[in-house]
Amino acid sequence: MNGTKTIDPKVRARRLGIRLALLVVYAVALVLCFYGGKGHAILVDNKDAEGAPALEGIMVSVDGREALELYAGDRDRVNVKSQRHKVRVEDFNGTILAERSFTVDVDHDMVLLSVPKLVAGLEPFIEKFKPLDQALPPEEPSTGEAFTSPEAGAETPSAPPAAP
Amino acid sequence: MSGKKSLGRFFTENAVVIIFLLITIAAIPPSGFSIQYIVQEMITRLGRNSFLVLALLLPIYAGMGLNFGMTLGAMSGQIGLILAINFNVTGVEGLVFAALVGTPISVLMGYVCGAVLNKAKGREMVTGYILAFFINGIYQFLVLYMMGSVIPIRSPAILLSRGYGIRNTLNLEGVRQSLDNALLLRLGPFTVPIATALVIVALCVFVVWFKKTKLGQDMRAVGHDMAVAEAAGVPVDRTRIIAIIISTVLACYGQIIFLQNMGNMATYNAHDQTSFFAVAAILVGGASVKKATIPNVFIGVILLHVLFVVTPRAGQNLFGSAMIGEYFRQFIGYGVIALSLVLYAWRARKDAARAREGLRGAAA
Amino acid sequence: MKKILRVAAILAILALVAGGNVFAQAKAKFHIGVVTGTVSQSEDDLRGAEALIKAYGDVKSGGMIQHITYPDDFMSQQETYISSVVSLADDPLMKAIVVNQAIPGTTEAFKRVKAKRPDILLLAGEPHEDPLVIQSAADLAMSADFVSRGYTIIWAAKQLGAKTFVHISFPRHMSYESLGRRRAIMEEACKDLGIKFVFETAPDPTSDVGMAGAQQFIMEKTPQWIQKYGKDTAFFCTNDGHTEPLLRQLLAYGGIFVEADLPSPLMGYPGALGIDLSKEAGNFPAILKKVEEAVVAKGGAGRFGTWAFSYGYTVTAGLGEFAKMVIEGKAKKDSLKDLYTALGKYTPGAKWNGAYYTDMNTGVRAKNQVLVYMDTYIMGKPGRFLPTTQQKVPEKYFTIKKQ
Amino acid sequence: MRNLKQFITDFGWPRIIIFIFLVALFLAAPLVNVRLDSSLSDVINRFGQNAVFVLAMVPMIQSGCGLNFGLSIGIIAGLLGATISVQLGLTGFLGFFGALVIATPFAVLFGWLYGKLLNKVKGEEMTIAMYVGFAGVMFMCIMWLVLPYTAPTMIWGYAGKGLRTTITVEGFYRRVLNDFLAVRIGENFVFPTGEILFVAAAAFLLWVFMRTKTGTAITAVGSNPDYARASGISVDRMRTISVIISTILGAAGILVYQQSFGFIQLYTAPLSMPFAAVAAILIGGASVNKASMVNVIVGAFLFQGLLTMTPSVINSALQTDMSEVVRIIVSNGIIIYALTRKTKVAK
Repeated sequence: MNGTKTIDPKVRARRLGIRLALLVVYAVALVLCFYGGKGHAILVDNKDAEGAPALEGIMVSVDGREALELYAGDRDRVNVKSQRHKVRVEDFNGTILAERSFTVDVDHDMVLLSVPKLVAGLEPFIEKFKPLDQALPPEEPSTGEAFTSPEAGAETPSAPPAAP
Repeated sequence: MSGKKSLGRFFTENAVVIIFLLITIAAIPPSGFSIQYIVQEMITRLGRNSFLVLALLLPIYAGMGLNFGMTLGAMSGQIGLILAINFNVTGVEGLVFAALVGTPISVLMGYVCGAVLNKAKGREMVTGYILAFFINGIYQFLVLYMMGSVIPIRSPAILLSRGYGIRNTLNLEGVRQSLDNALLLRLGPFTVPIATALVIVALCVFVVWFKKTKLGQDMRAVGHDMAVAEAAGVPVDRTRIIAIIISTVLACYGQIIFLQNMGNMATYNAHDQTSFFAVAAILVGGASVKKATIPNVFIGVILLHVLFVVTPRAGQNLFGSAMIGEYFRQFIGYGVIALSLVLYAWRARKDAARAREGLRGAAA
Repeated sequence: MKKILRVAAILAILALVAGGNVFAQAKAKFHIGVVTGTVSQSEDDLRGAEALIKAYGDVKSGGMIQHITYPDDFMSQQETYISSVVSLADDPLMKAIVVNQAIPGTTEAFKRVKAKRPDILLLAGEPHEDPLVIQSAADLAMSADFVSRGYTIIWAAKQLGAKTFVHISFPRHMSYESLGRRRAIMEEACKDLGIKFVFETAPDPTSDVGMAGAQQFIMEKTPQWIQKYGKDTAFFCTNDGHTEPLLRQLLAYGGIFVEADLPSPLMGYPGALGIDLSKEAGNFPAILKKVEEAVVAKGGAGRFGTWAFSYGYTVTAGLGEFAKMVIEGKAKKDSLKDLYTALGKYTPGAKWNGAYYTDMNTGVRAKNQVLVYMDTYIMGKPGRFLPTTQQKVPEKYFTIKKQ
Repeated sequence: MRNLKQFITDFGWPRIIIFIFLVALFLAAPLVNVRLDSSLSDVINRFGQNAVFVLAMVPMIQSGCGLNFGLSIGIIAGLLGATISVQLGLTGFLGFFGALVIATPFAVLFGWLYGKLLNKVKGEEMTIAMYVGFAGVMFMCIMWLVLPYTAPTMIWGYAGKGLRTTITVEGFYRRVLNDFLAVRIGENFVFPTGEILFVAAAAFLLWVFMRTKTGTAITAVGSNPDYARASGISVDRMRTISVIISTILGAAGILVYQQSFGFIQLYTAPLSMPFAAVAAILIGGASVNKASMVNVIVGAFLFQGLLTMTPSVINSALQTDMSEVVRIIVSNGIIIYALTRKTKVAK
């Protein structure tokens, strides 16, 4: 680009400013998308937890979606997007046992939500899901679900369940 | 005489479109598909492919021919998608994330491509074509050997079990059709992905606007005559590189839109046919190496894809062999590119000859 | 100019036939879509479809079968493949779709068909996608038993006197769960049976060297491998295209070949030996006999094996038959017995063995993926069956993971 | 001195680097248990197999038609010759040369049409040639299925019609050139004398031809069409002749390839073949509008050497399959390099 006229320093400063601003916008957009779009699998667990026995029959609804029907010892999976969510637990009569909002750590792809703990008011009712057998490096595409109960996740992760 | 001539001109200028229209119309009945199916398939494919084809426009304005280097952008988009899947970023955010990741890569790729093409003036198309092969090698090196070993990959679902390299086919479950389904319009028996359509319309508006800017004007000047443009103070090489960069970035977005609709990505092959289909489409739509308009894009996508949908079945029903239908489809695909390139080059030469004769006549 | 003429000629043909084509009213009550590769990719699969057309007629002429093929470079043309499978669902009479081989993209295609027409029965033969993925979409998937055969092939090689086992493949195939796992099992079985296991890489025919380059590589390397590992070496390759040059070189230079990845008397042998089978068409015992004669004439007696019936042929035809039985209510789609009945129709007298697929991580037995295999037939004077289906595969092999 | 420098920078570096790389591969081979003698034998054999293809690039480059990306057209002619020869049951040398004789008229016809076409599209030859080649291959895919061949070794055994994907030429003309006067040294090294002789003869004939009146006219057309026209040479005619010769060489090339390889490969096999030949001649130091016999020989040897040695040595050394990727990058990189070198734009 030789031969072009020398650029006015004002214009140059403005250009620099615009470029920097664009860079910031880019970074912000990237971060927003990352946090907003980050998917998490919540394993809704109704098993005996320390200090809280499993509940007999409950309906658990995350973010107001179709409720999951869980009996004692059941575990099911919900796929959600972003970090703040609401969970509501009812019994089969429709009595609300607990309603809480919670945050998932952005780094945790899969978390375990213990309903008994939640209902009993124990903290933390949510924790990072640790596969039982860490020795074996996970390799199948669905390893994540490999350790959930069979009815929960022998299938590949499906899109967030809308109305079935 | 002039009327006859202009009719002939109309035919030669639109020969490709006319031939294609005839073949397509002839092939629809024997394929046995319902019109409803074909129309729905058209809507889907317009949403899926238009963006990619639109990416070809700017380099044509800048006189660089058909940008076979758009494959580079497609690869950038795929890298973006791989990372989105890796971090499990889902939904439309996942697509935007992939696009954001893909943008700097495709800008860089576009710059490289533009710089290379500037050194190969007059041979842009072949060079772009081979360049795509070359970058494909680097892409494979990156995705098959670097990811997981040098670039950390956290999701075991996409990693080859040997510990490095990305799996051969990726399931894009998290972002699958998220743009298409963001805003669906049911129109009688058809579903129209409005969000995708809006994105495409926005791109068209951008292209129209861009042509009117100073840079767009420069591009046209460069496309018209490089020497004249240079003399007029237009930075030719720089303008050409910008045209390619924009095209590559658009191809990156286009590939992301394409793949979110497919829901499934062949990690090492998804980009192979990208430029081939896009180029075929725009040529079928009546564009030439030097001249292309937005309507060319849409006409081309519709015609080419109707044909691609109906020929295999039509061929099968006509010749009684499924294979012949399949080969016939590919023959048509390659044939039409060859044909329209030939028709264009032939016409350009005839025009040039006429101009030369006119000149000689004047001189004498 | 040539182009124009050519296109014009084709146009003329199209117009002629379109004009003269009488659209026969469909007579069959329902249709079955069959998707296979072309002859150049996988002949056996396609011949199975032709057998179905012969038995039940083409949809075009009022029959039952609608046969389409997928492109040869299917990895780069998933769009074409997926939409052509989905296009089958446009036919309101379509009640089942059989895909053999179920190449990558099949799951997506099946999902789309299901979304559009939940009533269509979806059967996948020899899926290339990971088991859990294809199981999420197919009503039934059927593969050659990559678990048991990982052991039985090695066992058979040992019976034939092999000291070394060479496994030829390339990264794309090794990234498949099924093929990668089988390799790991083979390696383990070799260790247990006292055979040396060697892994060799060959070019992928779908890469840019093409089938030609891949075959060329096998042609050149096989003699060197035989020299390196000795004549008592059993060879195995995962790609069909590699099979023909491999067999040819093995027949020339020595070496053992237990069976192909997708075994068939048609796999590799006719091409490698240049055998004319036009008179034997469809008659597998006769085909096998002729192949055997040729192999023996080449001095390969007792060292070359296959399945007596073509696997690819049987899967296409058998799954088609099974689909028909299910639609007509004569079979249940999750009955292994009914499936064997359908397969048996095309393999009279063959011994089969098979099981449902068990996911190693969860231990869940999938009710919609079946693994099958047949006895290995060793060609010679006289030929003999190795009782592979009666081998008890030690339990431990079922839990070996792909590495 | 400046000339030498100019020579190296302009023509030499890629060749020199590749040559060093190849030598390194050869040196490394014994260290990773790859036999040197059999590797060398493979390289020579492959050189012979592919050299004629590379040779086919020369006439068109010289006449200014650029690189023959449409070499598949010639290959198709050769395939027709080969299949007809097998159909007629010709064996041995008769089979090979029969195929050559049968293929020639096809090659002349195709080349003539193809040349006519390229004359209409001056300046865009390469892109168009590529697509014409692709379309031709796909068209022949249909033809292979429907042409009325009946020889049992060629047709699908099962269906009784349509040609197979690969047809063995065993018993017809397999290795007739390779084994002619072949010299065997030790167990693993075979020098395919006949094949190399054939290549040498073809190269010599082309060399002689390029020095005849027609040949020089072709070169003149390529280097300066306006001057050629002024001196009364028919540009179009010379270009057509060069295309015809290139097509004939393509046909002969596939026959040489087949006799050594042992199979006739039909359907989509010819699609990727032109690229290898293009890469080879460019590696040999040719440019888009200038090529010599030296370029052919050096290029074919270097490219095939690379192709043969990288997989075996690198795979053995690194225990990976990276060689495929290396090969893709190197061969396409060379083509790019050649395409971007400053040359007078051929018009």
